[in-house]
Amino acid sequence: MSKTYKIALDKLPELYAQTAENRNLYLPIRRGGTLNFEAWHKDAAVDLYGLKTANTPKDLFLPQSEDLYTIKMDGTNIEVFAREFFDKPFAIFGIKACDIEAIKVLDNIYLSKQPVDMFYKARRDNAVLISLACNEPKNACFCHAFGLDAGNPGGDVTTWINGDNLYIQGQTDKGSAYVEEMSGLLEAADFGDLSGLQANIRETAQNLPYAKLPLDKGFTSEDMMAMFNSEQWGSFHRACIGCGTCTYSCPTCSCYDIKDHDGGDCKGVTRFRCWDSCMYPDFTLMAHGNNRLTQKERFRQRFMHKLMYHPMNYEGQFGCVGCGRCINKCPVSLNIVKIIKSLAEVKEDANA
Amino acid sequence: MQMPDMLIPQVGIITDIIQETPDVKTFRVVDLKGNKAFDHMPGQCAMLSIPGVGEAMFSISTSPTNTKYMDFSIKRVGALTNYMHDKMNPGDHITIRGPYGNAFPVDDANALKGKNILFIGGGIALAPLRSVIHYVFDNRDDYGYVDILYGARSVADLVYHREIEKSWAEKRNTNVFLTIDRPDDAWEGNVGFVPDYFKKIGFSTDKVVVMCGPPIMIKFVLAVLLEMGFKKEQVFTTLELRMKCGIGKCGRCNIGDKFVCMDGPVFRVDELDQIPEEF
Amino acid sequence: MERIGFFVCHCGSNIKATVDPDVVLDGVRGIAGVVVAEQYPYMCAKTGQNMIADAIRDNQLTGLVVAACSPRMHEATFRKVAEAAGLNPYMVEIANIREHVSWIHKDKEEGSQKAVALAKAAIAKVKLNAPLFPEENSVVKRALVIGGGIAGIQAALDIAEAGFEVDLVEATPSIGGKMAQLDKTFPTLDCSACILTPKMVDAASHDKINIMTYAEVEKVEGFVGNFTVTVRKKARSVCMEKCTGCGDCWNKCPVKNVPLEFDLGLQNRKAIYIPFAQALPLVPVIDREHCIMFKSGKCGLCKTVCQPGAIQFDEVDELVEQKYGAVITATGFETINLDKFGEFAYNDSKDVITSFEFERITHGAGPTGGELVRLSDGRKPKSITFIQCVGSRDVTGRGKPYCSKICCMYTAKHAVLIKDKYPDIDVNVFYIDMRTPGKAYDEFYRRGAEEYGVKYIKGQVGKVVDKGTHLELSAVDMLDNVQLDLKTDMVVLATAIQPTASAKPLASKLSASIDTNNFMTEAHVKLRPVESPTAGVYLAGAGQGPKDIPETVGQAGAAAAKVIGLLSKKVLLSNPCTAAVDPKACNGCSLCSPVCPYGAISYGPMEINDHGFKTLERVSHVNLALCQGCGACVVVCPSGAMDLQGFSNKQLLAEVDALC
Amino acid sequence: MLDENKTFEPLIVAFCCNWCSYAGADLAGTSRLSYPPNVKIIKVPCSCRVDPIFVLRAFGKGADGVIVCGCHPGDCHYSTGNYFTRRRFTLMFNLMDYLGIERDRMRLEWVSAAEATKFARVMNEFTETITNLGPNRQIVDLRNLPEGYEDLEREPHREILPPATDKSRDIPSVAKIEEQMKLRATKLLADGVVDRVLAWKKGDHETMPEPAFFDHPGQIEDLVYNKYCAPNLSKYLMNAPWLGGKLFDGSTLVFLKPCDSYSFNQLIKENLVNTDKVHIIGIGCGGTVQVEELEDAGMWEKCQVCTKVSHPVGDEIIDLSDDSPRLEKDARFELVEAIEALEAPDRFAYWQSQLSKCIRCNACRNTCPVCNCKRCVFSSDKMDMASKVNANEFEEQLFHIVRAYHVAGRCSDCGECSRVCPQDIPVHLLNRKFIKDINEFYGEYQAGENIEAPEPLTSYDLNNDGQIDINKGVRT
Repeated sequence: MSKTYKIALDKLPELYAQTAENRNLYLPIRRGGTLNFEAWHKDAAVDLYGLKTANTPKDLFLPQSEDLYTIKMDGTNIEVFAREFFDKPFAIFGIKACDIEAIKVLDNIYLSKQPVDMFYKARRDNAVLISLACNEPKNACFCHAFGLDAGNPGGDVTTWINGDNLYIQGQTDKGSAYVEEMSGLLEAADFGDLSGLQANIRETAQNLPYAKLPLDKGFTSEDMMAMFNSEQWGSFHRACIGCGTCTYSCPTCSCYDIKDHDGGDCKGVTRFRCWDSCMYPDFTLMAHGNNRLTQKERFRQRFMHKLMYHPMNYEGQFGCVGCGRCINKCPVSLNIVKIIKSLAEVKEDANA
Repeated sequence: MQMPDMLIPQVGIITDIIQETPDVKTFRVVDLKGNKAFDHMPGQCAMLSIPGVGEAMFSISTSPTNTKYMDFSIKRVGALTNYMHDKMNPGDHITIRGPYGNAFPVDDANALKGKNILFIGGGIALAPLRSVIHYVFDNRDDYGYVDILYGARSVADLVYHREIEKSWAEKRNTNVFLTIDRPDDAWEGNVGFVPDYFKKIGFSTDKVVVMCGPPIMIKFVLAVLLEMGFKKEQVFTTLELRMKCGIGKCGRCNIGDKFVCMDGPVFRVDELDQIPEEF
Repeated sequence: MERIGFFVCHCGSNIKATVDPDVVLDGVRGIAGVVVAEQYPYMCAKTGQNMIADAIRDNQLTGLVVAACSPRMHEATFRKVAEAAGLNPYMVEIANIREHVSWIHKDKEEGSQKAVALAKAAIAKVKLNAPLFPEENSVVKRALVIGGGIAGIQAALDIAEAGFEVDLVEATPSIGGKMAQLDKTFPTLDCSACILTPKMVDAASHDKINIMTYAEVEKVEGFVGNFTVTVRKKARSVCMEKCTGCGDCWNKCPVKNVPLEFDLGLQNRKAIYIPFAQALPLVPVIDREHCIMFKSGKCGLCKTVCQPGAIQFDEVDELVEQKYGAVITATGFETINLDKFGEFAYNDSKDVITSFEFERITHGAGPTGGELVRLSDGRKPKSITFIQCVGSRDVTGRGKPYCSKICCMYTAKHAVLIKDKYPDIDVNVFYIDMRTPGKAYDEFYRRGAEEYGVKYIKGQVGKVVDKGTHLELSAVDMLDNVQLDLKTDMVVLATAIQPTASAKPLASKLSASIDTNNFMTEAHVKLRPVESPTAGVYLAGAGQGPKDIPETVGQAGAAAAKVIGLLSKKVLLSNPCTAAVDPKACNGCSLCSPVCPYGAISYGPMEINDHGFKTLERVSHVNLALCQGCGACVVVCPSGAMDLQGFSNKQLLAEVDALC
Repeated sequence: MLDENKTFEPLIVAFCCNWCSYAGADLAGTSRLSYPPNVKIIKVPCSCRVDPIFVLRAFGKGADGVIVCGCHPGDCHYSTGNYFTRRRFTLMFNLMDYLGIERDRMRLEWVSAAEATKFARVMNEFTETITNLGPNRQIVDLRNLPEGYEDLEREPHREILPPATDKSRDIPSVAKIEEQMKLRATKLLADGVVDRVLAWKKGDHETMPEPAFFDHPGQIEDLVYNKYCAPNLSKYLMNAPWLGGKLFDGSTLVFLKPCDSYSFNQLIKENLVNTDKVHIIGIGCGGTVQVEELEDAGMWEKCQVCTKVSHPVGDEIIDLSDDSPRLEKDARFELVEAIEALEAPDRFAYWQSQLSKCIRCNACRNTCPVCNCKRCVFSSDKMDMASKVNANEFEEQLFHIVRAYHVAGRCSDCGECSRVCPQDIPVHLLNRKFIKDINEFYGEYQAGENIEAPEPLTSYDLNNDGQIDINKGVRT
């Protein structure tokens, strides 16, 4: 257990300024009526008390669109100019427990199997994740169901708001190096002060409506076919309008598309990758057909991937971290919790 | 298999273009220095692209033993393929990256090596099989009898027709069976669908089957195979799905827990039963 | 890759003076797909054209760009050159570097840069051109003329003379139109009937002309070369074949008090009647509103006296459907309603009449048998005053803004006729401007003023009051600028004219455009005055605008010539730059049809196979013969399903990209 | 383009119609009149062929000024083409001005084939105006925040926060209506009059009812209707291949709130719903409530200003007998007027701060009843805009402007687009700006109210349209 420090809440702007000296700093900023992770600047409206940002740290590791390489065309000759992978180092401040876990999910997808995604790797190596325990989880949160401890979010550095102080503790070497760098502003503190706060957070997290979900036994691969063929999907998907809000608001959704943008003779063609959603009708559209023809298949793919396929590929790690953003944002109130519950029933019937 | 760098392609040159059938052309690709862009195994694919038009996955129809170039037989279907058919001429550049996906287990003793092989192809799907067939011909002694059963809509739609009759049919211990769907007076051979012709010939079950074709053909042929006593473990096929990254990240070819671009496109038929019916 | 040929023209020194061709060529050579880039002093000359043709053949060019003068000048020329050399004529684009560059910019450096930009835009567009082929449609060798006045009769005669079948549709029971109501015609004072009836007889007896009177156009479908028109022949209740026109029936008919429309209500007619003596066809019509047999069923005298037994009370309307290659509208004119012009007391006094009513009064077959008498007390008037521009050139909004063109001449005619027949009657004419242009018109008017003593007063009449025995006018003489109070016996108003009421509904049936005054709009006011913008519809007579008889006959002949030109074609080539819909993307939402000026868009079910998913969809369809390629539908189509060949979304976007 | 060394040379794109203004430009050439070479002319068959997307693209690709020329109204070679251009660009220029983009950069001029002098004069004037205005960067930055967005100090736009959700409003109970809905639904299903019922059913949480189809009477007890039933049901009955082709056989009973019924009527007008396969029951509405973290967060702004109490379409009506709380008409455009009242730079700052939050998730497009194209231009290659989500590429900046334009005159102001936005961007204020202008210039028009009524952007009124000054966007 590395050392714990604290800093008065009203001195936080100095902490931000010092952090932002030699790296970019992103933290929850309320602008235009919405809370988003955005680049810090001296008169930005930082808000650490907002429970959830509308966007997620995923934006900073997997930008909404990103040029892979540019191609110059001269007549029929082609020249490819790759982009170097290095990006400016940056820190993300105020990541909650669910988003930290989401970054672990993305790490699995992009880094754990060969070939490693170089763009993603460059950003992860350059990032310092400063988590913040959420002081008051709300109804739509169910990180507890996935065994996450909202009171001790993890990441490179963990911080807690306790009274009028911010407690800070490095977890990894990168985190300790950052705490060291900031030590000028910090004063020593006793980790014990937080026990009351942590207990309180855990207590609230456990009593949320969706805190207890039948996930403990997990979904094993034998259930896959039974769940896939369950006729529940027929009724689940009927309200879905295929808009992709759930996938773009989700911290773990990582599918992307690769497209070309023709910038004309002077700029040449830039091939870029951009977010894509399995809920879009053209996600698996091929010239001669589409293996997911109706919204039912697409809807099923999203939830089966998060609750079944991802865990099968990555030792039981669920593709969902219980942040509740899709519950809050779905235009027609479709809900992953309802699907988890009914899939659990399918599992019982299959095994009974 | 050397893993390609992060999606960045190399530039290739189309040395020449052969019009195989009214809607299929074979594009011969080499790298800028004129030799083979990269090594690959039979059944693997590569991503070809024309900047500003699009990028798509195509199976490599030449064998690894051919070290001079790579062939891609491409049917005119979508925007990219139409552009390639209409606008590309020999000498034009194209970007290429790969190889992607697994390969037919040609060197695996309890799969294809040393076994009699029965190739079943339908229409354009003969292209990936051609890679394996050439590989088998170039290492003829490592394999037993070879039977090739190939069908297409019409005579004009038979891909590599001359090559099949001139070289394949003449190869040692090799029988070739060709069929077309509808009668055509310029055609003396068999007329009928591949599954029916297969039943008519009645192959012995001491063979490993390598099968590739449109989904409906696969369904019927598989039924006949099982009916005649073949076991699923003896049958290999490839899945054709939309692929974008080719390195198991972009989520497009994800069926069940498998990524077709990494765990496939070659699957043994019994493995297919573990994959949800979405391909 | 495309193989594009680029040619810069010097146009002698017109372009070369302020645009450097070499700079343009260098600016263009680098572009992908350009395989030929040359210049020549006169591209449009035979030598220049041969140079292009050779280049096309030698290099198998797939596209041609000529940087020269405006496409409105030589686009057609270069398209012909391309076609002759085997390249589809629509794979040609013109960069306008003369009118839009060399002639308006002095600085050669700036001019050359702009020329390069326009050249790049043209090249970007030609790369996305697709070969287009005009549609070939058959032509029905039959014409329809709507309106049986002199315009319709003349047009029908000319077309029939060329050997084509013509149907002439007239709403009233007889052809003849307004001219039949006239007594004399200016400037020659010919008797109107004498010059009209021979043409009516020719038309009625011409084997190629089929006359349908007492009939209206019900519905028009189809397009140029292939119109399908439904005509409603209203029931005459008299059999056309049996009736000999002997007149027993209308003499016997007991109903006497129905105002005769032909005489503007100044005289009455029977329930069964012919509008005027020389009516053609000479077959009466039963006016069912006033015929006792139809009102109460107790009469039938006409039937009893009719020897040939032509009367048939049970006749019903007949709908005739017929195919035509072309349609001529000749619906003529009518005078405007004068209710809003209270100052002239037209509705209060019987002695304040319109010029048309004056014409009927002086007509031999008119209500007074040709005797010029006051309608109130039958006395011979000692003084008659004409007031010009009643309702014409009106700025008060009560009348018509335009000049009705024919009033000055027919008032001059009336004045001369009065003075000739009754020299002792004083004739005053109040006018704003005397408009008597053309051959022998002004001389006629001056003869009236100088030899016959007609008093022309440049001034306006403010008020007319009917004093019972005479009328009192308060007016102002604008030349002497003096107030005038005049006594006169009769006031004649030269009333403004407007298209007949049938013009507006007919125009919408033909989807032909009309202007805000309901006159038919011409395709081009100067260069195509007898054609409507809607292909296959032609205009003749006052329906297109106020005009007198010589102009009407001239225009009728012109319209007939256009129709003959159209009908003599074996096949009709349509403009290929038309809209085209992508059925897979079309929503069937009907946003496009309201904006199509030509009614070229219809909707229908179609089987769509979208990547293996088959459905029956409601999809838009463009009738290529009707579509003129304006592009209105393309822009209101949100999904981009509708596109315009020759000016597609992608082509215009490519031009924008090339310019910016 | 700003060349560092030389003075600013504006790039101006002119769209000229082939029959009048292009001929006018030719005549200016033949008469040797001069105007600056910055003006580059693109020929189009008619001014009605100029798609606002071309104008926006020209700006995005670096043009500093765009001028559209056409024949004088009444002279159009295609007789009615320029009538549509007139209305279209009056509204478009107003929207661009509303977004804070300098109005003088865009212009519409009627130039006949004979008016060579006018053509030259207009081009000289326009080039001079643009030279004074300086280079145009604004439209490309609409959705990108500048690095520390310092220039946003001008923060007056802060007062126009997104539509305030008034927490104090009490919502009348609609339990009575729910009860009758259940009775009717059960009866119609049982009698076989309809084959299925489309309404809302209990979600996993009391605040999350979801649109649902009920196939047999037994399921009707799950039917629910309360203040959380905001989703608009009209689009589900559309034959939507992109939703996987939900083709319905037999007939469907659908319950429509007043705002939903306007959208549904618009879909009927656009032939996307088969009326004889649908049985409609209009239900009263007391206003719906925003939910955050499964808790009430105040009545939606669209319900606070809602004036829709009647149902333009409906076989039966189950209405709220007592008067549901409705504001008069004028409150509806309060927010639009608040934005219009700002200075242009502040308007731009406001929209830049709002639109830069957009994550292009397409929720606004997929929920909008009139955004019903089979393949949207943003996910097909029809208009070269199929780059999905490439935020820094030009096409994506256009998304909100083009969407507002495509639904102009068809949007029934149901407010769904802002309700579903995960980033709470008040996009409906763009559509409402169009509605405000249409009402002011072309007469009160409520989309979906009357199927026969011609739509503002596909009709014209010769006695009225001429009285609006296009380039000033006001009634003269």
